Amino acid sequence: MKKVFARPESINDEIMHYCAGCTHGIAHRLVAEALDHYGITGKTVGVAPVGCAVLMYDYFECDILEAPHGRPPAVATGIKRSRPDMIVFSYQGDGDLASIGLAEIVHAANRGENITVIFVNNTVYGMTGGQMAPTTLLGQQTTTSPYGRNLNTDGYPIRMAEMLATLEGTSYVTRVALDKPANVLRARKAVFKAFDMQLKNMGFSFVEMLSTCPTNWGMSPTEAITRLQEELIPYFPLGVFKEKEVV
Amino acid sequence: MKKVFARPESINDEIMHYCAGCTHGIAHRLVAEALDHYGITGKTVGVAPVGCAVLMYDYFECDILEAPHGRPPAVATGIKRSRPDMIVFSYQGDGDLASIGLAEIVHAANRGENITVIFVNNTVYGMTGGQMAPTTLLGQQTTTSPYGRNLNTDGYPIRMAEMLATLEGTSYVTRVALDKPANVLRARKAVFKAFDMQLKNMGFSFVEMLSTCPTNWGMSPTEAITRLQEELIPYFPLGVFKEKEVV
Amino acid sequence: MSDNTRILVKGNDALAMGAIKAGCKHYFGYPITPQNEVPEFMSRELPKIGGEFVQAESELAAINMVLGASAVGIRSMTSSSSPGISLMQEGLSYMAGQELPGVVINVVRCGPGLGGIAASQGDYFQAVKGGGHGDYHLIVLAPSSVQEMYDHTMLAFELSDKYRNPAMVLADAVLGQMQEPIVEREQAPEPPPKMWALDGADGRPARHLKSLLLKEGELEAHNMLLQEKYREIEKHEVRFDEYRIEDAELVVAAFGTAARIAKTAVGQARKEGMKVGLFRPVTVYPYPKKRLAGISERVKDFLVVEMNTGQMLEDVKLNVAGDAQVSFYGRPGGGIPTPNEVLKRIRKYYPGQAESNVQSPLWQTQGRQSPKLENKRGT
Amino acid sequence: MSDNTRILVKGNDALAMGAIKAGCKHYFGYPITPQNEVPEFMSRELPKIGGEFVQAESELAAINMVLGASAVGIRSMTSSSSPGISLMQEGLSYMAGQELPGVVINVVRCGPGLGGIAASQGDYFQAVKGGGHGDYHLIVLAPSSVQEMYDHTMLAFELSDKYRNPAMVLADAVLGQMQEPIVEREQAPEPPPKMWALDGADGRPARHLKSLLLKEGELEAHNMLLQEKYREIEKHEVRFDEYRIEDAELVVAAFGTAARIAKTAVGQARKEGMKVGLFRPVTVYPYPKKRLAGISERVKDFLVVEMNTGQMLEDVKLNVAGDAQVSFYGRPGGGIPTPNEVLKRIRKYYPGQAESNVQSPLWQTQGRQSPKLENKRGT
Amino acid sequence: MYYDVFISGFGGQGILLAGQLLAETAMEKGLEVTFFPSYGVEMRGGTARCTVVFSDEEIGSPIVDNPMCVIAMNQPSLLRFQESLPPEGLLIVNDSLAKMEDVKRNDLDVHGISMSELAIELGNVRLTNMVALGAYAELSGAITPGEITSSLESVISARNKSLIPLNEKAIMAGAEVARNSSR
Amino acid sequence: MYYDVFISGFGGQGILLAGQLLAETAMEKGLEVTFFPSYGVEMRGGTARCTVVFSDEEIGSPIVDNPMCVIAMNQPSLLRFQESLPPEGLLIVNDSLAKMEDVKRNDLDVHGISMSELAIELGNVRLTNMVALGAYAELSGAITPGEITSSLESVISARNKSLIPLNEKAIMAGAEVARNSSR
Amino acid sequence: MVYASVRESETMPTIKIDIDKCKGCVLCVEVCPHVLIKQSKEINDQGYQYVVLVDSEEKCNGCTVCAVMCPDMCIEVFK
Amino acid sequence: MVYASVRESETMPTIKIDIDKCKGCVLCVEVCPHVLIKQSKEINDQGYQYVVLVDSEEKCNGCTVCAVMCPDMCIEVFK
Ligand SMILES: Cc1ncc(C[n+]2csc(CCOP(=O)(O)OP(=O)(O)O)c2C)c(N)n1
Ligand SMILES: Cc1ncc(C[n+]2csc(CCOP(=O)(O)OP(=O)(O)O)c2C)c(N)n1
Ligand code: SF4
Ligand code: SF4
Ligand code: SF4
Ligand code: SF4
Ligand code: SF4
Ligand code: SF4
Ligand SMILES: [Mg+2]
Ligand SMILES: [Mg+2]
Repeated sequence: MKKVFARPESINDEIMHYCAGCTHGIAHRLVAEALDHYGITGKTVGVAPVGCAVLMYDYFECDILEAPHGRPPAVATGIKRSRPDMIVFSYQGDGDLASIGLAEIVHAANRGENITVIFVNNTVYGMTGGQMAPTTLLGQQTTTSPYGRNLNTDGYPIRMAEMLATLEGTSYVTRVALDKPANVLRARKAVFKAFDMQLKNMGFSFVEMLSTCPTNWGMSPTEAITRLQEELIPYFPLGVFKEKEVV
Repeated sequence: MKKVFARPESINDEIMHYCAGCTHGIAHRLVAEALDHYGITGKTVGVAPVGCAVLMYDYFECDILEAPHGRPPAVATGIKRSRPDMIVFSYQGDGDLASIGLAEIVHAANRGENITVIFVNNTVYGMTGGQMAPTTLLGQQTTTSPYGRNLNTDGYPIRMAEMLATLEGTSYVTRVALDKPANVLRARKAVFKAFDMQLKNMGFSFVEMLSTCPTNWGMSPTEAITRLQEELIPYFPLGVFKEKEVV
Repeated sequence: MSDNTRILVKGNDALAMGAIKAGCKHYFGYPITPQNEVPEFMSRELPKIGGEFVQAESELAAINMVLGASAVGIRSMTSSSSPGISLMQEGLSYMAGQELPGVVINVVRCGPGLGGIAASQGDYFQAVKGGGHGDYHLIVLAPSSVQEMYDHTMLAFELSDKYRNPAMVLADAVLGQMQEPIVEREQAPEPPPKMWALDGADGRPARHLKSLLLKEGELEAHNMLLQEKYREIEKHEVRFDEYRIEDAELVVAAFGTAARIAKTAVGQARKEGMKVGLFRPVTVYPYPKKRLAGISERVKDFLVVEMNTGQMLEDVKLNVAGDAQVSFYGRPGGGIPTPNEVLKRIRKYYPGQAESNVQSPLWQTQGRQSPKLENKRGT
Repeated sequence: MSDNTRILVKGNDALAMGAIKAGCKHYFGYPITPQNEVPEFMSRELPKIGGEFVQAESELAAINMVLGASAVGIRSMTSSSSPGISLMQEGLSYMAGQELPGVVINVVRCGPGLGGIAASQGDYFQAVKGGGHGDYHLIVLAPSSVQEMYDHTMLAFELSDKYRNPAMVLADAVLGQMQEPIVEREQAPEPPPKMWALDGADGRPARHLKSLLLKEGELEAHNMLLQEKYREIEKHEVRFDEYRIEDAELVVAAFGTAARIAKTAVGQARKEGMKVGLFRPVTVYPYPKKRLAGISERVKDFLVVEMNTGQMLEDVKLNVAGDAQVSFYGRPGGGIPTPNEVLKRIRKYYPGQAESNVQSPLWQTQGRQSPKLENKRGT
Repeated sequence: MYYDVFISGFGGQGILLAGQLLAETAMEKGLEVTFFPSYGVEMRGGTARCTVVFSDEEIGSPIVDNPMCVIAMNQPSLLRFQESLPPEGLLIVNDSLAKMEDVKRNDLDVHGISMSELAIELGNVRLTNMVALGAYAELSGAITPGEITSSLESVISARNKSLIPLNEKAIMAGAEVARNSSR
Repeated sequence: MYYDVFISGFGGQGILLAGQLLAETAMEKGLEVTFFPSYGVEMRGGTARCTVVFSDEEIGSPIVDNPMCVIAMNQPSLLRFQESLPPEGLLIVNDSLAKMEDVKRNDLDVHGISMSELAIELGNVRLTNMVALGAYAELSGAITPGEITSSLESVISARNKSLIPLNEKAIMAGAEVARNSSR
Repeated sequence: MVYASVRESETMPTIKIDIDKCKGCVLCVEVCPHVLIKQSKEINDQGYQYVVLVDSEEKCNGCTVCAVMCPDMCIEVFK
Repeated sequence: MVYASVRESETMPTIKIDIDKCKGCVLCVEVCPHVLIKQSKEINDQGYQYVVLVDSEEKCNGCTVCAVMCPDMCIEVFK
């Protein structure tokens, strides 16, 4: 009998601080599996966001750097430009990446920085207690959209993958969901691909992961999964939006 | 004999500080013509960028507010939200809008702010003496891309109109050129339309104007016009990228 | 509701209530702990009164939205906490340069960097010496109760409009999170019309508001005018609070939360027969320089207590008489001095007094050095 | 090229040359006048030596690129001018909190706001008191010649690495634009390996660099360690310069460009028989406190000269003896004090001396009040 | 008069509501009062604590290093905060979740009350906080149980108004049990 | 020794190059020197000015309020800066573009030289700055025309090296004319 | 680590659940094709009602989907 | 304002050029279908060689394209 599934080696044995059923944990595992797969843990630097994943340095076996809120892409640029031999990824929430850090992600993408970006879109500011995010769906109640997100005053949920795919500088842009095993396995492939692109010096790779925040959605983990499937996926379609051929 | 063409009323009689042949002057005139046309000079606030157009308050007959570099869309949002009865436009260069102010323009667009944005794209930082802009063309020499813009290190010239058109929040997005009378007249129409949209509460309107910077391109004004036609237009295609129907 | 109805309110909510009572209907802000109750309150309440709540994409955007609203004559505000306030420094410098009113609230948390969410007074320098570029000042109020969170926010709007200058309420996480009974105030009167506002050039020449002044000498002259304004503010708007200072031999100086803690310690010291008083600047810009100088003509010992490594300390030293002695007790990085810790420092001035059995402050239990007690000034 | 070969160099170019000599091959920056020569130089030269020039999308991005490069152990820098530096305050606070080296150059222009592009020293407070949030310090060097623009940039890299702390070169538009002969230095030795750098966890446990410290007391303890480091820096890295101070009755204190101007005035005053000296802090953080205190035991009159409304003035007042008198002459907003203006203030201490026929400073010719000459301290 | 009390337990035990109710009661009595919540390191769940101070004079510090009373609603709170009490201090322990044998000091006025059990008996474990308050009122003499119940309306949200009688009952039960309790 | 000079004109007259050449010359002579350019308000064109200070001692201020010499290359410069000269100061005026009758002070050592005309005669109006420098060398005695010409190589960019002889000629011509000039 | 429900069998596929880390989110419960995972009544040190494998009929086929969904990486699968 | 080349004719289309404001960029020159605008040898107070209308044959048709291109709004067109 063989162990066919285990905690990846690139993650330590700590109990994670995430809420029960929060899919940040799955996202962590997928990244760690990619590091394991390519054997790059020892030469990787992860850039942590400010958001629920700020503590990710407590879990990963690779080096991790804390970036100011929204700035991971700039920080990652600084790293990769000065140590092109290292593998660099940023891991960011939707507040971090799509709101305060929008200029940084678009410009890193546009410059075609040879980095990998993991974007965890849970349509809410998890860490600060459930405020509206740029990805919050229309009508969704949050603590700062108490009457539901209103397109007239709050604008539209922003689709980052689509937007970044329009930039010449991006090489791989995809959206996946962490809602069911089949999609998680697709997500895994996407993350692998994203690191593979970097290893092949193909430039900027981006994986948007539709994720849950049971706590701030006010739902049980399984209800949250259902919401992800029924509300998020229809607005944020899954798929590969851009994939440059490896030459 | 009738005067069929004159300086618009919304512009005063000052000699402008722009270099000879700089098309910023044309852009100014078009905006002023729109203010004249709709008779809105007295209830308009323009938001000036930091860039060569920073001094535009010296010329317009409407109220003008200076914004920090890149922040006109946020400033305009503040104005329009507190005085929805006023007409608000921002006037921005490519450094201002597409580089440092990228987050602000994308989010104002995404929120669908009911403002008008005039974007003067001259592929260079005019005011500071000719550094590379996000819109600088590949191979173009500037003082900070002395060997020509290199896609590997500097990334790709960014197409703002295309990017903003992908956002749900935008109502009117177009790119025009200030290279020849026919195109200037098209640009005029676009500017009129952009203000008209605002007057009809249709939301965010955006006019990108391909413009020249003879000084920093190191060319005579006519050579600059030729470059605009031969190099800029092929990369930055003219046209309407988005136009919501007036309901 | 009679004026005497007290209600139990959280500091952050009091800020927001005070703002609305001041006539602020426009709020622009970005979430950050420990002040999220402010945007949350505003998003709930402003739509009800015909106002607008905009969740800005960042603090940078937020301060610039305030700049815009202010320029067209509308009272507006933003609130944040330390890292977010750092991002507003360029905007604040612009607003000061353009002489635009506007209220900014800093519910200070501990730093530097991401730090933590506990209370701190580590942003004093940033607030009063100018965290942005150039020679300018914010008007800075330092509340020390929930009632003052409410009142100071109202006052900030008033002063900000009066002097056409951005005003800051410098609170902290304790004040933001604690609850106390407060009394609501009357709605503030409409501010007088703003003859400088960009409210449309109809029937008048176009106006502009800017800080760029390129003609030779123009910017220098503008700076001189700003300095004159600051002198006016220093003349008219100094506010401070005193407790048992009349016969004090030792004066504790502290602001905000630290002042409340110190007050308990001073009360206890008095009970024990020590002649100690408390001096609390309410405005930290303008700083109560004269009063402090006045006190120091008689009192020669000062103890500054802060939730930082010694920032207001410099303003105290700068303003007391040359022969006064100023020492310091502070805890940075989220450490909150306790009344007993302060009392222990007070006792040092009374060698006869027995040591109390209080717990040591953190840095002692951890075997670290305290931030060295500053020696007396000038020696 | 022998060491004695002098070359005529512009201050901004000297900065860039010094950086490269310090081993900096990575530059991240965003254009702003009056320091554009720095990114322009770097974009030209770095590719030649296998380095990287990245034109960041903003100053915010630039400082964070430096943060990233620094975290993996690479010497890197950014440069900007006042408004751009204001945008870096959050990043600087993070770097200080994370104890990351890195060099930031501020070629100060006049403010507040957009202001103008002329020289100023209006960002002194921001640089030395911490423009960002929390209790931290930058190491701040204040060059006053083109040679020092070069040398201080090299020194900034050295100190920054030595103390794992961001360092700033606080220049101004005069220093950035002027040309002087300089002597090039030897290439700096490679810094010792950085045992804390995130250079890959191969063969060692994973490292992380962060400023978030949530365990109870952890952030306070970290702050105490930072403070200990600052005490170390204050002990070992103070640098200053003196001119004819031995028998001076009046000491002029000034830094950077103002110090050069003051030096001419002091030289002239000496020629006229007045016993005047010049004290020039070279490090403005750490500030030469002790030396200044020492001087003030003998000298009782100080005149602070700045291109602002009185910022370093506070540090002088804080550190001279209680009975010393400190007055001030400054011009903000791009006004540059001239040697004659300074001389005129010096003459005030010598009532016997005839008034010079110099032109009045701007604020007098414009009928404005001067920023009131500060009274002697403590009275 | 001056009273202060420190209530500590884990998230979900209604610690903050209890503190707020006490504060409200004191305020309605015409006293000065401060209520200061403090959270542990954990972002969710984890510890919950608060300090309530009330007095007929202006209150200085809302933070107290040696509170007159500690209500330890669970084991970690007991371990951690018994030390902070001054001699003769009042320690009220929820002995459903904390072990009385871990009370190490013998200079205190200690009361073990099976708050959680009592609450469950009353029909809902979430009443534990009310039981605690009743006990506090009884033991501290700072305030009466009746004063607390009469402030319930101000603190309980509209849609939970129906629960007021149950809460009243829990407060009274806590007071009752406390009356007969001791170490 | 100590000399300072203020050169002022409009953009395009080569003011900054002249200042730089003077600075280079002084440096190559082993002197201390500072060169400080200052621009007018206009972003392009407009005024161009610079101050050069050289001395055998360390130089204090690179900015001078009462320079020993003003070279006024056009009319606005003459109007604006003659006042800054101390009594006996040296005022060199490009009288091709500035009116000598606007020299209001009579306590100065004034020299009107038709620099632009001379330059045009020499073949290129852009030589005006070299003519000015030659005149300055001759009249100030601070430096010799020959010293200036020998520094030309360091300042003139590689692709313009062929122009050096012409520049030398202009410097010498300026000196020559200055020798015979006076008010 | 305390593992619950480790079967004796060495030949049949099975899973191990790290009940200390389990947060009782039941995402694994939802996806098991044979509904073999059950939430227990017990709570662990974290305060969560952890889950256990209840597979007396040895139906587990080691398909791994439970582990794939577990956010806390509590599940190891053997096959 | 000093206008150059204002024709006497009141019936034929023509243009007025504000030569004080003109910067001599010649963008108008390039677009006139009849090549009626010429750069003069004179410079104005700004230092630019301004342009003038040279239209002795009254060819100007008031098409306005010169004015449309003028960045400095120096041209008025009459028709
Ligand atoms: C400059 C700054 N602004 C705001 C914050 C507060 N803050 C921390 S995390 C966060 C947003 C978190 O949301 P998201 O990025 O979506 O991550 P999640 O927690 O949902 O995974 C905010 C606004 C901060 N730390 N710094
Ligand atoms: C925060 C800040 N950073 C940088 C600058 C310097 N700056 C002024 S204008 C400008 C760019 C101008 O380019 P663009 O926006 O394209 O306008 P243009 O002059 O080309 O019309 C820059 C970088 C500034 N004023 N403020
Ligand atoms: S708050 Fe939301 S995003 Fe954050 S850990 Fe909890 S469930 Fe996950
Ligand atoms: S620098 Fe360029 S953009 Fe600016 S005014 Fe001159 S030509 Fe126009
Ligand atoms: S491995 Fe498959 S069958 Fe076995 S318990 Fe998990 S989900 Fe069920
Ligand atoms: S998915 Fe993991 S954490 Fe959730 S219940 Fe199953 S084993 Fe426990
Ligand atoms: S109006 Fe037409 S025809 Fe007349 S000058 Fe202008 S371009 Fe030529
Ligand atoms: S286009 Fe205007 S500015 Fe240019 S040459 Fe013609 S008239 Fe003059
Ligand atoms: Mg999120
Ligand atoms: Mg541009």
